[in-house]
Amino acid sequence: MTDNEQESSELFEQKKTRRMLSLIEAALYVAGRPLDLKTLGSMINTRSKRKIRTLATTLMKEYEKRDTALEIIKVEDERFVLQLKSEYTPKVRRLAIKPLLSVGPLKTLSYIAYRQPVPQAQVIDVRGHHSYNHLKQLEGLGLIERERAGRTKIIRTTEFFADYFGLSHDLRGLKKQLKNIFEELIPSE
Amino acid sequence: MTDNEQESSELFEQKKTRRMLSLIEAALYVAGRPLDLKTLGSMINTRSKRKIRTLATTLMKEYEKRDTALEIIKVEDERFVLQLKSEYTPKVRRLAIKPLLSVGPLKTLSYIAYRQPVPQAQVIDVRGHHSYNHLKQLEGLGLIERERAGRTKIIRTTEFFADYFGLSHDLRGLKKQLKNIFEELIPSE
Amino acid sequence: MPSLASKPFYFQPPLNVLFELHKLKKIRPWDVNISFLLTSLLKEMEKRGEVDFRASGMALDSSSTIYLMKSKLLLKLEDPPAPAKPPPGFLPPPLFLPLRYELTSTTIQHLLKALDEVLTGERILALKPRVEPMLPPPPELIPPVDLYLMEIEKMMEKLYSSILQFADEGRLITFSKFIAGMKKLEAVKIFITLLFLAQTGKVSLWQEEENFSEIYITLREGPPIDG
Repeated sequence: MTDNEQESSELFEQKKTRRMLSLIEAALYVAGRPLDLKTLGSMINTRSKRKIRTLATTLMKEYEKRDTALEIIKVEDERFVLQLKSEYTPKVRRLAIKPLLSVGPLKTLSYIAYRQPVPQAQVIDVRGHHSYNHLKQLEGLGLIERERAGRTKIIRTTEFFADYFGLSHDLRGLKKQLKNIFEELIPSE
Repeated sequence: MTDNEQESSELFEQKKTRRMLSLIEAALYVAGRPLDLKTLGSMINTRSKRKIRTLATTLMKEYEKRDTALEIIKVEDERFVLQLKSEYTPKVRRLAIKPLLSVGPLKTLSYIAYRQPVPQAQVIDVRGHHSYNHLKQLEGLGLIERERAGRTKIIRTTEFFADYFGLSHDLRGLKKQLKNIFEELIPSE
Repeated sequence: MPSLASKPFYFQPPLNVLFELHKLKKIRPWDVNISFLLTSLLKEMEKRGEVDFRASGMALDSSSTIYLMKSKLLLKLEDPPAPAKPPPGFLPPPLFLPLRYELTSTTIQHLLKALDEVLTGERILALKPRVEPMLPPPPELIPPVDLYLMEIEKMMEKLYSSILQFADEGRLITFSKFIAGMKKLEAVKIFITLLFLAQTGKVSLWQEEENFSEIYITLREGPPIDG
């Protein structure tokens, strides 16, 4: 191979990689949810997990280096998601297309996630009567599920909830992760 | 000013600009629709159109240089939009799985778009009593607006509606477009 | 007004509740611990060596009033304040959902397909006779029929052309806006002519179902919506 050939072949490889990175970025942007290696692989016609992992990680690091408002993070089960860095959320919340949950329902959600599986009566007791509406809203969004148990209902968060926050699907793992998040949110006295 | 002071002041300015660019990026990302200079300005607490224009253009050029799947472009009326480059859409379209609206509210919306400005009573008449809920939902999503006219309400679609479906902001133009596409799609008997 | 310092010690809170009778009207009887107040008063008197029977008498009188207030409340079955709830344990802060843009799957094709179905529904609806009778029986105000019929064609024509002028935006006209500023009789005449116009099918009229307030006029012919 001559130097020229070598050079143009490298350039070709570079372009190919760039194109694959862009396809992964496009997929993450459009989906708005964590995507697994298989789905990402189907975008670039490969089944090599190693290859997809390398590409996704490269993209993640590129975003990190760029230091802008967006980030790519890796969540449970080797899935990747593109999202807004949380520090920008309060400023731009109002521009989101879909109406976002207000603080009340988010507090109820947070309580359920932390105490689950939790009887509905306990949630209402702690969060007040207005939280009946929160429960409806949260259920409508697929973030919690209510299961009849005799005369009461037991509430827990869904897998969709775990995915949304990039948390474990395993209850113990999820609670541990939540605890860490809460500790970060409220510095202990 | 000493060299050191000069340097740290420059660094401070740089950081401030970076932060403002990120806020604009955050707004464009979350909105997913074209935003005007005023809205962008409200993110960074400025009314100087010149300043906002410069920042948005800088961000646009940064995206251009990066050469990824996303782009920022300037559209009609000096608005900016962050979007997927169209060449990537066919590849990743299937990852968009959630409809904007379910069938019922979509029907109500389509009727409003076609007959607007239309009295609420007429919409309810044609779409049935359950459409009171559709109207609430559509208003919540920012797709329609209701204006009191005496004792009734007149409904029309919003600019966001036009942006979402890629239609004109001008009512006559919008209706013409709708009619044309409609006739193309569903030839009348 | 004498300063606080010149007043006897029992005019200072919390003892003053027993001596300033007007204060009794403003308190919640359940908030007053009578036994504590009386014991404090006695101790303070002993400490100061000031024994004032008038004050003691007044304190006794006020105490019995407060007791009476408490028992009246009980008779009214008003609950004494509930014991404070035990603290609910750790209440986590709200979890803000991460913001992610998501392309929705609804396209303009979906919108127009929905429109097709709605318009079909609308046509079927138009074919059905309206349940609510829109047209009230002709009032007595109409002049003799023969004369009126001679004029009616002209009036209809005139009205129709002014409706066309009025309707520069779309095909919908609000009746109240159309007759704004007219005298009552004139408005009634317009309305009657309008009924005739509706009968010929040049316009259609309808009214809100909820409160039968506003009447709307829609052009059946005339300028198309899109100019």
